[in-house]
Amino acid sequence: MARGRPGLSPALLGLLPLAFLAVFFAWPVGAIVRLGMDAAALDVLADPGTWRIVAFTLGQAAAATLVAVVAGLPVAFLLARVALPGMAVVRALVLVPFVLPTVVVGLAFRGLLGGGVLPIVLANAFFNVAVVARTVGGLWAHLDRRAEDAARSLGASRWRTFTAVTLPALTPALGSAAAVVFLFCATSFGVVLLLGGARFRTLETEIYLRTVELLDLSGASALSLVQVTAVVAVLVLGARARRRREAALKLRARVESARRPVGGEWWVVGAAYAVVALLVVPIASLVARSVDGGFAGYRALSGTGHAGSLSVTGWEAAANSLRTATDATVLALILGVSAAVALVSLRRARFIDALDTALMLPLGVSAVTVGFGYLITLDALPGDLRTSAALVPLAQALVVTPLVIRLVLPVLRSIDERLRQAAATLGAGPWRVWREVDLPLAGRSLLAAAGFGYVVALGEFGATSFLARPDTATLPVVIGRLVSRPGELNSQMAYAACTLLMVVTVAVALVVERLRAGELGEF
Amino acid sequence: GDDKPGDRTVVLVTHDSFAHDPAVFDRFTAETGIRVEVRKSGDAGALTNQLVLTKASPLGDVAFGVDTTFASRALDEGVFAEYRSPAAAEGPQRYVVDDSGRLTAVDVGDVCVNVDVAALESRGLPVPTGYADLADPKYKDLLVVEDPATSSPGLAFLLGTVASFRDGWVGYWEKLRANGVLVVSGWEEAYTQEFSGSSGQGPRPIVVSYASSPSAEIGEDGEPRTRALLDTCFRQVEYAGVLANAKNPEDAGKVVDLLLSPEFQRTVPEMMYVYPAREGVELPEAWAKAAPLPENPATLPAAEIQANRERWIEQWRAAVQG
Amino acid sequence: MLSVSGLTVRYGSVTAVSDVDLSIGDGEVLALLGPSGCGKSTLLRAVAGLEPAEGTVCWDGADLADVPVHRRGFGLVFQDGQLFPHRDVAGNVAFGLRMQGRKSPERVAELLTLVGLAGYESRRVTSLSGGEQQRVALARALAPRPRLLLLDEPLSALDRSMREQLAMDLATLLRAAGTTAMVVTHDHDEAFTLADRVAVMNAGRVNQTGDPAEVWRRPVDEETARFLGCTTFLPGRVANGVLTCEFGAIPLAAPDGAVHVGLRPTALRPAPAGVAGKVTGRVHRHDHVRLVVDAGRAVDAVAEVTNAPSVGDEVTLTLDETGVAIIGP
Amino acid sequence: MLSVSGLTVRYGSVTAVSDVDLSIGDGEVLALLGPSGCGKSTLLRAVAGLEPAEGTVCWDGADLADVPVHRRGFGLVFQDGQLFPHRDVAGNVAFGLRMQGRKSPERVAELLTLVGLAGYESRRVTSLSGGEQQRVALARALAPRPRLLLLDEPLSALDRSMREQLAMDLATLLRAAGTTAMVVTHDHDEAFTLADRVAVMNAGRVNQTGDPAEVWRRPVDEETARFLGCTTFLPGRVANGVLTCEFGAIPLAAPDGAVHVGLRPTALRPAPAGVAGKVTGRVHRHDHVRLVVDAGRAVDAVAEVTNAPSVGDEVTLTLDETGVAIIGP
Ligand SMILES: Nc1ncnc2c1ncn2[C@@H]1O[C@H](COP(=O)(O)OP(=O)(O)OP(=O)(O)O)[C@@H](O)[C@H]1O
Ligand SMILES: Nc1ncnc2c1ncn2[C@@H]1O[C@H](COP(=O)(O)OP(=O)(O)OP(=O)(O)O)[C@@H](O)[C@H]1O
Ligand SMILES: Cc1ncc(C[n+]2csc(CCO)c2C)c(N)n1
Ligand SMILES: [Mg+2]
Ligand SMILES: [Mg+2]
Repeated sequence: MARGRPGLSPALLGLLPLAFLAVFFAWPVGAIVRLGMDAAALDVLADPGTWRIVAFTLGQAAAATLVAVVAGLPVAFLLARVALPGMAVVRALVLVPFVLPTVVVGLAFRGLLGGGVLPIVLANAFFNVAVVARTVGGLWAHLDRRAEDAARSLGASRWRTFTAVTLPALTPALGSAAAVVFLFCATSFGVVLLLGGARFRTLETEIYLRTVELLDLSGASALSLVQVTAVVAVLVLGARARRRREAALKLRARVESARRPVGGEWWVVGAAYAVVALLVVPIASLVARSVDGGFAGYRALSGTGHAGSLSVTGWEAAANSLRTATDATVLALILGVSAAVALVSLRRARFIDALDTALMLPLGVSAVTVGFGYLITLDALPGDLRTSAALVPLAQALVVTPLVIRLVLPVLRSIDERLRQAAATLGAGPWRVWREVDLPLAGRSLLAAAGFGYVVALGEFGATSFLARPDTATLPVVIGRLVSRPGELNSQMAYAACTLLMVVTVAVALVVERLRAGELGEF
Repeated sequence: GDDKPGDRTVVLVTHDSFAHDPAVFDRFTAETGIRVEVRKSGDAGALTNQLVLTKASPLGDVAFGVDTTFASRALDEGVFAEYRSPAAAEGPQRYVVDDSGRLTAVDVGDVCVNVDVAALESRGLPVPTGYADLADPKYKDLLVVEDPATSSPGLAFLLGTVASFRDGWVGYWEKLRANGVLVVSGWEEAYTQEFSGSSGQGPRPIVVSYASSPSAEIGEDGEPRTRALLDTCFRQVEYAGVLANAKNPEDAGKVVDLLLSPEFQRTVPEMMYVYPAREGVELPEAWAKAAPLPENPATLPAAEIQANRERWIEQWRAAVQG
Repeated sequence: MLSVSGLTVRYGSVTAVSDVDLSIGDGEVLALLGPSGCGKSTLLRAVAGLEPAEGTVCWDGADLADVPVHRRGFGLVFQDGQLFPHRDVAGNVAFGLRMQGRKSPERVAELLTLVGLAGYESRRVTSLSGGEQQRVALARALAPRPRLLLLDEPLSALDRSMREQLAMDLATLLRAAGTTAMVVTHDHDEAFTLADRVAVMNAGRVNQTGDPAEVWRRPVDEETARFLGCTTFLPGRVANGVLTCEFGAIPLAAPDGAVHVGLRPTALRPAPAGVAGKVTGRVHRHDHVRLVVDAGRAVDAVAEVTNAPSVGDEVTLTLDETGVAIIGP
Repeated sequence: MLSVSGLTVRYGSVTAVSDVDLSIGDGEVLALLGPSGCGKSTLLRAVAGLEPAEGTVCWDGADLADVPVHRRGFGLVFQDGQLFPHRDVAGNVAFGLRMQGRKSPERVAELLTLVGLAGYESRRVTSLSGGEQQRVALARALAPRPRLLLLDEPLSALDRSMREQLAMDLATLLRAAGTTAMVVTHDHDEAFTLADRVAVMNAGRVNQTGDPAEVWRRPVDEETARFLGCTTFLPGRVANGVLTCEFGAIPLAAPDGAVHVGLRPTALRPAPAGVAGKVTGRVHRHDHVRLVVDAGRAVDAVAEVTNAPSVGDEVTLTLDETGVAIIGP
């Protein structure tokens, strides 16, 4: 019988992600920042230009977050509440932007809209509509419609009901999603560089350029500190606001809450389809480019590019991608679920906001900083991880874990504590309660997180391109390399590889969709 | 790091653009018993920085890819150990940075203005010949360059103008600006998005790229569609050297020799679009047509670049974007 | 005035409400009674417009098919409260007022006082006891003065004295405001206190509607009678205003002829003379003793606490007219 | 045997349960009564180990402070069910059995039959009516045969006949299995049917425990008496087994002396002779009529349905011993 020993509380699981975070994040980043901290670093802080960059970074991230939220909500509604044919495809499709290498998306937006602030904001939002749709949709699907019925019978129109009842209930998920999106956008690199040129600079591009082009470590360290501080401040504010809204909800099975839209809901469905259509525009332009000169690009996938631009073939890169993403996802699920369990069992603790924020930080620090940090620290671990192939999934897991946490936590936190207590009075120990109550209720969002995490790992570029060995290059790395070489074949192959990446993404999403129905029932 | 003790493996640390013919390395292994493991990451700048950061506990034994722009930095930081290859005298010596014997030139590449010949023709314009033409109102709004702050070819082009115009370079850029030069942040946008001669078929027929780029843009007729302007080139030399604190310095030196060997040097143009540093290495046929070696490329001493880079970029910003 | 006709609600193969006709006059209070699972809540939801249904729901003759829930002006108290967990007590009660663009802390306070929760304004609803939550739900529905109130067991979580008190207050309030109301209740006394008429449902259908006393005395069929407490059924005969049956005779205003009689436990009481039997079961209730007596067949009876017979005692039972019902349409 | 002593539960500044001492013998059923919000649910939760509390909870003399909830073997039926929404009816009922490593579809079927839901095994719990949900919650708690059952208003959502039926079945079942139980109820009859003893709570404290009939007849204080239905209070005097007060005299076994008397409405009935008064209020209940009579002061009284006086009528009231309580410790 699986009875928990009294001493071993689920809260202890939190030590696992914390240890991981300490070794693979805090230590490397701390070391690199400390290395660069000297008198010159203060000059950077005193420079008003730095603060303009801070303002622009936060401003564009906030704007992109807003756009992603506004565009993502109707899609979340569509995914959560609407029973129409073809939902699985939409669910998979909105994930596609997430895997696309930022270079390629940047180029596509440049082609469609040119450069400037608006394209930066739109491109950043483009990547992240899925974060909002998935995170919010995951909770929305389980909300009991009768709370809304109650509001309607008190005279609230559909819209008022949404703003007064549904939205507050969704706030934890919305806050989670917004925090993640904000972090992605605040640390957005490729897109800003491509669409902003040298005119619109963010902390992330500045840190990158100082580190890589100017070899100015002290300036980069100072900016990294500023970045961490700004990110922490925004996260803590967000966590506060979110927690005020957290309340136990009556959760229901998704099949019961999804139905054919009625009345004004069709407008929302229309808006959602419009958003999906807009998402498809850049995607379609990429696919179109891949077949621009016939299928030469696809044929080239079995080779290594024009005159051996690559060390691996396209197909080998695809295999590498699938392999590392699998490792990263498994690791991230273990870490993310452990963290979520700990955060839920510690919900009354004082330091919970700090812990919550700490677990998000890897998304808020630039990949270069982490990558360089690895170089100067990880040789102290046995086996010199710096040159090991295992470092890539570890680094990807660093990015995927916070996402898993953010997707699963809102659902876990909305489970009525008394439901767990009911299980306990029926003889279930703390771990068993987990397996019997939390896991099934959050199962759907857990699977969504697994699929989502997998896609993120597939698409991860920053850390991967820094750490991958030539023979373990993944598809995004290969694409990045191909577009930075002249030659028509390279270009065609790059776009063919992009299309391959999208196909893999959709396939993974559809498989997860299937799994979900089979494994965990239809809750 | 899975090599057993006594295993003769040399780790070659290099940048993303490194490419080689495995057959050459295999033959080397067969002859010497030394296995070469390649570890690539980032561009030349990132590579140099990695080497600097890890100099106490290096990622490998030998490094390749530190270029003219970053060489002084690497040397100042003591990244490399002394190793004088016997093959250095066969040509690489021409590009020596200093006399400490720590860096050996492996290849040279030129950053040059590229033009889309057909596009210029269709506008009734002759192919420009040098820097001066680019500022000519005839060629208004036709040039796209990379930002030197964010891109290595962009920086190289800037250095080329500094080397050519010396104190007058800022004035030259002001003219370029008046002539509608477009600045983008990276090579990818400039070449694949804005330049009309690449597969992206953008609007501008003149771009800053590499001397070797035309060899990748061969048309249906077997002729290159683009041409590099050989009087607008800036030469970048790529160096190799044995890392200080290497685990296996003896064998590392042998790998530097390998990189300078005629067998390896012969593959350099095809694999990396650059010219061998060794003299007397025969070039592929297409190169004569598509990528002839510039005769008088601009150069600047590494130390001068190191000393002035940031100031020049600031001045450039003020002149071009201010 | 509410009139419902041919209302049917199906959940897949289950027909929860089946062809219900019902009308409630202005200011009238109708109590809806029926066994667990018979469709009461579903009927209320359908009238509120929350459940897709066949048939028509009209208000003052106008079909409400196209009137969305929030325009109907019908208040609904859910069986399980459905308070908004994100708002405090005042926020919940004020919700309907806010939807009308009104802000009236006085009305909130007034209603909280009515339900015995004065001063609870800023309490979190999740920290309330079960009964307190139910009272907040009631206050929330009353606040915007809906033209029709649909109450689903609004007092079930309250203790008897508070329930009686609130039922009385509610009746006064509804009558004073002329509010039309439909109340689901499983407490028969509550139905009497609150309602002008009762409707008895069973298995999705409304079997009978009418004046409470009338329904009690004359349930339409055995099923309804059983639901209303009759446990013994037997034939009887009315002649000249007197009902005669196997257990005796009582005065009863009904046309002469054979009738089907239903007896509640209170219809039979031990008395010095009557039908003889033997006590086989005995349960103490708070103000009486419930007996099972074998008098040819097993029948229920009640006795006063002070002189109740014990199991095994021989007793004689007489008929008490309070507990007698005549069954039939 | 459960014994609770000095149990106190605080929520911030609110003391929900305050210094409660209580014990329940093996196989005994204790009914917990008290007004809404008095702390009944909190007490149950604290006994189950779900609420951090001061004081001790012991089982068979062993302190349970260090025994986690799931090891106590105490079943709890929550006031609002708290069914697992992701499991069907059978999955909910079988939960406790599974936790013991047992799998017994027969026991599940048996319990569902007991609560009148045979054949509901594969229904989604969210598609059940309120009463059906409550019955599933009851079945779920009973299935693993807990050594102590804590029931929080387990029958409140059921109609009267089902409630009576289930209360009876539950009583039989608990006695047969020798299960110790503590039942929160607001239905006084239910308390009588189910319980061997009752405890009356008020404002966090247990004011009185004892045999149900005894508690009804002799509430410790006016507050308790009021909660148990007394509406009129007056002085009286016992002499030679007879209680005499302003409304008359009844036999009463108590020591001689002055007493404080509480009258429930049933204590006063119209009769040919007695104390004169005038009817000022009249409410029809399902089997009697409730009167308010001005007899010097306003008192409650009941009359039979068939010959109840109307408002304005002059009546004479006599004392009926069923409704009389003697107040005092
Ligand atoms: N989490 C909480 N925080 C603050 N106060 C609480 C909390 N839970 C309960 N209370 C208060 O404690 C008191 C006792 O609550 P409890 O639920 O035990 O009452 P109860 O006797 O079960 O009432 P009811 O019959 O209405 O269910 C109530 O006044 C309630 O408002
Ligand atoms: N969503 C649903 N899907 C399927 N069946 C349902 C659904 N909702 C209710 N039912 C069924 O319809 C019937 C009527 O339910 P309803 O809730 O109206 O009963 P009720 O009369 O209110 O009962 P109670 O007094 O127990 O609350 C029940 O048998 C119930 O199981
Ligand atoms: C603005 C923005 N840019 C890129 C991505 C794509 N992306 C997917 S996962 C991940 C983090 C690790 O690289 C990133 C950046 C995004 N979502 N938002
Ligand atoms: Mg109901
Ligand atoms: Mg309670």
